[in-house]
Amino acid sequence: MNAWLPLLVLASSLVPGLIIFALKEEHTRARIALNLGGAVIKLVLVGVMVWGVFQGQTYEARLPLLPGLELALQADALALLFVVLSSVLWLVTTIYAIGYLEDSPYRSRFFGFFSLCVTSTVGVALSGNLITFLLFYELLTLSTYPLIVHRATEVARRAAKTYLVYTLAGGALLLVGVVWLYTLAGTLSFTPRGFLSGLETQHSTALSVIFVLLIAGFGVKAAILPLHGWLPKAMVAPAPVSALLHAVAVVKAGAFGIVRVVHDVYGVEFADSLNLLMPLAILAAATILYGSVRALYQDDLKRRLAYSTVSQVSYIALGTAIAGPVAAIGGIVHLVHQGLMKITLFFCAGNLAETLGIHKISEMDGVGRRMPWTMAAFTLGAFGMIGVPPLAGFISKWYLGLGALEAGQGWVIWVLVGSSLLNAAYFLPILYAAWFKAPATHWPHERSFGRQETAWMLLLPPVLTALLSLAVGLLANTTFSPLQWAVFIASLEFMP
Amino acid sequence: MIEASGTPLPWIVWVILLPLIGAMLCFLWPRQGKTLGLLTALATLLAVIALYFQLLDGGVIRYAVGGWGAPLGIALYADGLSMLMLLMSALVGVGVSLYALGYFKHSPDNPAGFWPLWLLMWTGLNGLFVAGDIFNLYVTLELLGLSAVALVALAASRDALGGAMRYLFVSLLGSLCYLIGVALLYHAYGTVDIALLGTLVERNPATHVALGLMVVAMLLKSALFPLHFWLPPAHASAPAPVSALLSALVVKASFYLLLRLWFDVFSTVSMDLGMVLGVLGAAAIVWGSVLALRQTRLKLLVAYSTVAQLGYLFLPFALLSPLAWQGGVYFVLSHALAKAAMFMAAGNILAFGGHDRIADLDRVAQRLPITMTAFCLAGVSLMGLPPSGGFIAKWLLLDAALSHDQWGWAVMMMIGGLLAAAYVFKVVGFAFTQADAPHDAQPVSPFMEWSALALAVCAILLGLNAHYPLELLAIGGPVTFVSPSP
Amino acid sequence: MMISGIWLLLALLGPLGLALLLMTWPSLRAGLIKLAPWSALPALLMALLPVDFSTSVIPGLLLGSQIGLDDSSRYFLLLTSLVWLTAGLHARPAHARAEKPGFFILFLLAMSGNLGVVVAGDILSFYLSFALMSFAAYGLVIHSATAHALSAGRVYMTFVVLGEVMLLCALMLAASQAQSYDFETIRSAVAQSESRNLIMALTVMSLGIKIGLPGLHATLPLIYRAAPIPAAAVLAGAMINAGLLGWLRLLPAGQIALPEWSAALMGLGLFAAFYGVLVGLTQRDAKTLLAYSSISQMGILTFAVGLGLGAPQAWPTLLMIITLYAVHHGLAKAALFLGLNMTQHARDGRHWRWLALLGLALPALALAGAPFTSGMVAKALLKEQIYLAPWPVLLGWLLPLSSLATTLLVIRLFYLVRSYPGNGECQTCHWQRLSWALLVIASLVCVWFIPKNDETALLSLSTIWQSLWPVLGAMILFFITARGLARLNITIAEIPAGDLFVPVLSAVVRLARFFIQITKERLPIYQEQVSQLIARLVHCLNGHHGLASVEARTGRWPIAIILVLMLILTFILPGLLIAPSSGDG
Amino acid sequence: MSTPLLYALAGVGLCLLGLYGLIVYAHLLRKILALNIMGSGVFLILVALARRSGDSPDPVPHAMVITGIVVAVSATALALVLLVRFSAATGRNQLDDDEHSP
Repeated sequence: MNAWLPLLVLASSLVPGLIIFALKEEHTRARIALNLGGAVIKLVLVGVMVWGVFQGQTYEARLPLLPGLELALQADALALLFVVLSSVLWLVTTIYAIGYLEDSPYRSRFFGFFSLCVTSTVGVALSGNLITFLLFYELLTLSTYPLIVHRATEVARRAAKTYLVYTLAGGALLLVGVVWLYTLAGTLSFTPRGFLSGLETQHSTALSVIFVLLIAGFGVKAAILPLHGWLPKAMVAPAPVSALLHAVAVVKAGAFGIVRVVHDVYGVEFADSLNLLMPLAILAAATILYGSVRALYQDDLKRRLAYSTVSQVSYIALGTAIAGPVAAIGGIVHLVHQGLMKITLFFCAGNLAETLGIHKISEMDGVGRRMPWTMAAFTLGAFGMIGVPPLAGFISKWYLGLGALEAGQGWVIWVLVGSSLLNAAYFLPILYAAWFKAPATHWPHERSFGRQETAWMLLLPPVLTALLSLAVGLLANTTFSPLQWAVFIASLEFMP
Repeated sequence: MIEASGTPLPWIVWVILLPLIGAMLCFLWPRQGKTLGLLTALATLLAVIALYFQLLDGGVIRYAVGGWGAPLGIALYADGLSMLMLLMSALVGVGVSLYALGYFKHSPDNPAGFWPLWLLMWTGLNGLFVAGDIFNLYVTLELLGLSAVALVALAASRDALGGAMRYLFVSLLGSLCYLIGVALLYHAYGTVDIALLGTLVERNPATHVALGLMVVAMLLKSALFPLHFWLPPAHASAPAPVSALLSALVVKASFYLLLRLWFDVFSTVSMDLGMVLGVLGAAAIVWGSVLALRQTRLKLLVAYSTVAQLGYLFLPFALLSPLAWQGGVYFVLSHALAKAAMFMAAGNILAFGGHDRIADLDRVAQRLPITMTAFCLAGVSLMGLPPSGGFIAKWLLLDAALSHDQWGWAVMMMIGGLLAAAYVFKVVGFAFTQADAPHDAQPVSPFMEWSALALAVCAILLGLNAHYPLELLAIGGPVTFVSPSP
Repeated sequence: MMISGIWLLLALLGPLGLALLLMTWPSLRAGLIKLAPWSALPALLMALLPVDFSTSVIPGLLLGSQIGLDDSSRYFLLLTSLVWLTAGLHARPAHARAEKPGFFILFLLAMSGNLGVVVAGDILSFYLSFALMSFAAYGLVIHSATAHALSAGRVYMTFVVLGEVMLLCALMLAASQAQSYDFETIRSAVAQSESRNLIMALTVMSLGIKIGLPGLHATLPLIYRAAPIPAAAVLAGAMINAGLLGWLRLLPAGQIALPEWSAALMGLGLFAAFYGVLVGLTQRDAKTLLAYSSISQMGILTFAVGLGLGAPQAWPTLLMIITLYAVHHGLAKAALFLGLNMTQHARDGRHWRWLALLGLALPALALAGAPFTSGMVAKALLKEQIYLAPWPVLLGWLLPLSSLATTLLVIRLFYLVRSYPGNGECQTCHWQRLSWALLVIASLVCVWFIPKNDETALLSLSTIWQSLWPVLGAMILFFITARGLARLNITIAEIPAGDLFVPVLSAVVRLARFFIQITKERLPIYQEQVSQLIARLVHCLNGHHGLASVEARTGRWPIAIILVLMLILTFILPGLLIAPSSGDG
Repeated sequence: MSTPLLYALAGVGLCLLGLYGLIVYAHLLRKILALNIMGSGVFLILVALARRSGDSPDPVPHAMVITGIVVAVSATALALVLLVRFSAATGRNQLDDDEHSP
């Protein structure tokens, strides 16, 4: 049973996805049932798994791939964090996507790939070694491509092309890195505190180069500075995809990979002894600031959010790179926190686009009165991003700051300050326009939903995720909060 | 053929005999070509599977047909490598046969010629894979080449006939070179048995001349850069099932032959020259990929992709490690399945829209989803992304390259993979969008769609459990898989 | 968590919950919005009830929160809840409209934030409440939505964000030293910390924005002027003290003597005390004037804090005095602001107007420190401690002088209020009047109820004289000057609200433009250049004719066959050269 | 110079001649003929080299040559059919060297 559970978790989205592919467009009910059923089953299975791990069970599934190399799925603490995030957000996003794509064509294809995307994400999370990680990582690249190109316009095609150029190039680097690592170490299994420190010192140059390759490979998806170009362009995708891409699947897979490499492949201590973490921290810091600065000038709402993602995701890398337990907690917990907040923001952006035809910030004047719930959720998300307590973003930032100080890297504080200021500078004007400016006489493209501000399937998800992002911050100290999981994960890595 | 004396014929003979008989029958009763052809394909598949189990049980199989050994008789020999090739041919063969059922229903190409020629070609292929002496190899090679040329000519278009003509010349030229090599070897060592030759061959000019002639002949037939010029026109202009067969199997046959020669015959002299093949292979990867990227027509793109992918097969010659060999052979398998699927998908698209101009593909992804899925899955394998046979192959090759710090090869492979992604997704991207000039859709037979998908899925599945093929490959240790003797 | 903690938490959650209900339940709005002001009542009761609200821990909240009341914060709670209650009642007639609940939603949010600041027992809940209060108050500032208000709002928001960020830094630095979040540990950790100066500088500056520390005071006049009167009352009466409270919680006063910091704060405080008055005197707008008065009064509090930083042994006493002073000032200031409201609302009937003006006069006198008012008590107590400062004599003169200055300012206020426009009668103003009256009385006498070391000394003649002469002096001075100025026909130009900040603002704007130019225009260009470079490279690789023609040429027969021959030679030659030549070749 | 060697050299000569023809003649029929000449050369070499040792010629290469001739005949037949079809389809009898270029 313990070997089957991870597989079942994967199957709970894979199988519905494959069936959905076969469905005809008009089988809406069946599709919805499959989607929601899969999502709920996955959530339940993940719940069982979390409970089991809490009770001290281990879940592991192995499949031989090559002599000496197997595909491995295992549910360790870090994996569970990401799995829980993915499966919760999948359920929410599915509801949203059903509402969002109500009348649009090619829904079967969309939801099919959507499920594949989630499967790959969960696979990434549950991977027990680098090669499995690589497998799902590439699968993720491929399964998101049709989602980006979904609108089938020339712009979409180009954006998807850009996405592929970046991610596949990253994947290639990753592959080289992984193979090379395998030739040196002979194993690829994730191990707390890494499996490389026993290697002879003569390999240290090679290990440094491999680190660069791996980080570059993951950095593409995590949109670290010179590799972020695909992300804003990928905004042509439908809103649920942007939400999923930016909050859960793609960028997080990259960031998660960085955490895995630093923690479970190299080990923080060993990576630090090779002087690899400082450059990573600087790069992440640069990304944080750069992304925020670029976000300032985007009038397109989704693009602004995209640049904001560029900035925010690097918090995770930053936390990981600061070689200290507290900062690691901050980085890891931001994996969840940023996910919740950013998905909220994208849902809201989608609602605005779908209900009122608003795509630009300059069209958002007074929208708070027309769509109060949406904008309330947006406000929570935005404040969270700025790092205002008690929202999720604050907790991450707090741990990052404390961790940086603890590790003797005070400069990080100023990066956080700069980022917070810039975040405020690009989010607050939106909030101001939405709540305090007089509404426009008519919206670009309004659809009426009767007494509701918009369809309930569009409204429920952002409100839910906004509340979640409030709750994880407000109740950060309770037993099952992401923060406590992150503390537990970091303790595995750092406790003697 | 030779009568069995008392005992029933072993499977190793049946795998050659069955397609031959089928070819004759199809030739005699062209009306029943489809039924007969399909039955033969299935029977051959079964025979191959039976042979597979025999091999698993008893290890390497040697058989002298009719009790006559080499040189005058026909010595048959099957080990893991042969078996893999046979299985690959059978799998692709059945797939293509199913595909052909649908294809020739609507195609203007001559269906009557297809079945006998294709089964004849299969005979040649299987014969080549189990041939135990170099002269029989020549015969099967010629059988293969001539039937392949005839198959290309089935399309009867101007391009196809030109391509076939060129292909024929190349094929004959190669065969003649090979034959001179056979003559030299026989003169020098007095035998054509591969195993015997392997023990006898020594460094002398005759050996070297024979090596040069035979190897280059095989390079010519395997279309290694810069001798690939004949491949794109022939493969691109042939009917879709034929293109699939040519790209998937025929070029692999000459590669297989090269492998046999290189390791089993010339192993004492050949190792130092591997670098040349490796460099040409790397050049082929880049050249073929770049040209594929530049193509505006789908089938030409796929054909150039074959040129590029064949380059990978030659990297192990330079990498010289068992791992690399496993990778190379794995590449043969995965490319065969993937490329067959891709050509079949391209054929579907061509049949569907009446053209294969990439930029004018009109929402094919939406309207031919199964075909497009097949194309993409095959593409995944070509790009070497996990999970696919191509990935395993690339992994093994990379492992081999990196564990000996041979950087250049790793870089070439990565570039090749990226370029492959570029040309595959060039097609996929346009398949999603609407073309400026929307075209009518012709119906595409489900046989065509599903057989393409089935092969593509096989290419993917090949990446999920690489144990079995690699274990099979180890049976008989066909290629010595050793580092070069100093 | 103790039961008292739960009550305290509920008192905080009351306004918050009400705000949420207002937001989410449109059908209940009409009724709920009337209730809004009363949500401050539980907190007021907590402050008044003789119940022990010592620290209780709420483990699950944030990173483990603590709430509780100590001696000084109980008074702050009293002040805060009273001011919010009264201001809420005053805001109700104008703003309690079900169709536009925005004002009261933000009002309630800011209220719960402010109450939270008072009862917070650890830095995180403090920071949380502080942020909630500051951000929500933005809506109060710009409520009138005039151009002035909006620009004031922008300035306010900028400062709020800057302040939040600096405060966060200070808290992080402090917490990383303390390894704990409760104030006591934090204070001693800051005292021991290597980066003490940085932490203190950040704390002083970030909270100084709220307090109106000279240099950072620009927001006060702008926002008081922009905000509706009830909002201005809570800003000036309650929220301003949040900054002070933060100082008291975070600065390591009472732990070690910090002479430099002490001197700096005292200097700044005194400067503010007079500077505020001087600028305030030129104002034509009563609310702006009151803002400058706040700057001046907070200057005195800054001075007191500075005093305490220099003298750890006297800190407990000083803390009590500061609390007294803050409570006195808060109540008086709120009463003054709401008094403006009352004079506006006073019926045409003259006696109502006079009554309102009289009501206004009482807190004004208290502010000036007139005898028997709470102002007198606060100032006298402060003066008693002046001996702790470096130049006690000089300072002993300066303090009464500041009272004199304040008196000048409140007289000037009356001068302005005289001509303040009335805006009609108020039908439902009973609660307003009642609460205002309560506030006025409280502002006069509250301090008397706060236990002090020795009460008798306060009633000595000298103390009364000390408090009387500045008031009298100021009155005389004012009338002389005013008459003189009038006779000489001199009008003093109004210093624009925000005074020094105005040129600074334009400089900042210019700087920002520069930043924008760099980041908005140049950055994409660089990026574009890079991608163009890449595109060009790709283009070169993908050259037009080169590839195709080479490919075509390899397909020509002569070349193809020559290639074949060359390859054959490549394979043969090395072998022939290396291999020993033998006879039968 | 022994007779076999002479034959072998003649065979090589024929091969080169054929190769030359294959290069220089564009007409497809000539190319086919050139290949045939090459084939004859190869068979000649085979037969010549058959005389390995002793006086009696080795029968094996002869058998090979016979097989080879069969192959060559069928190849030529195929080539001719193709040629006929090709010139019927295009009206030309030589390959356009650029026809396949992209």
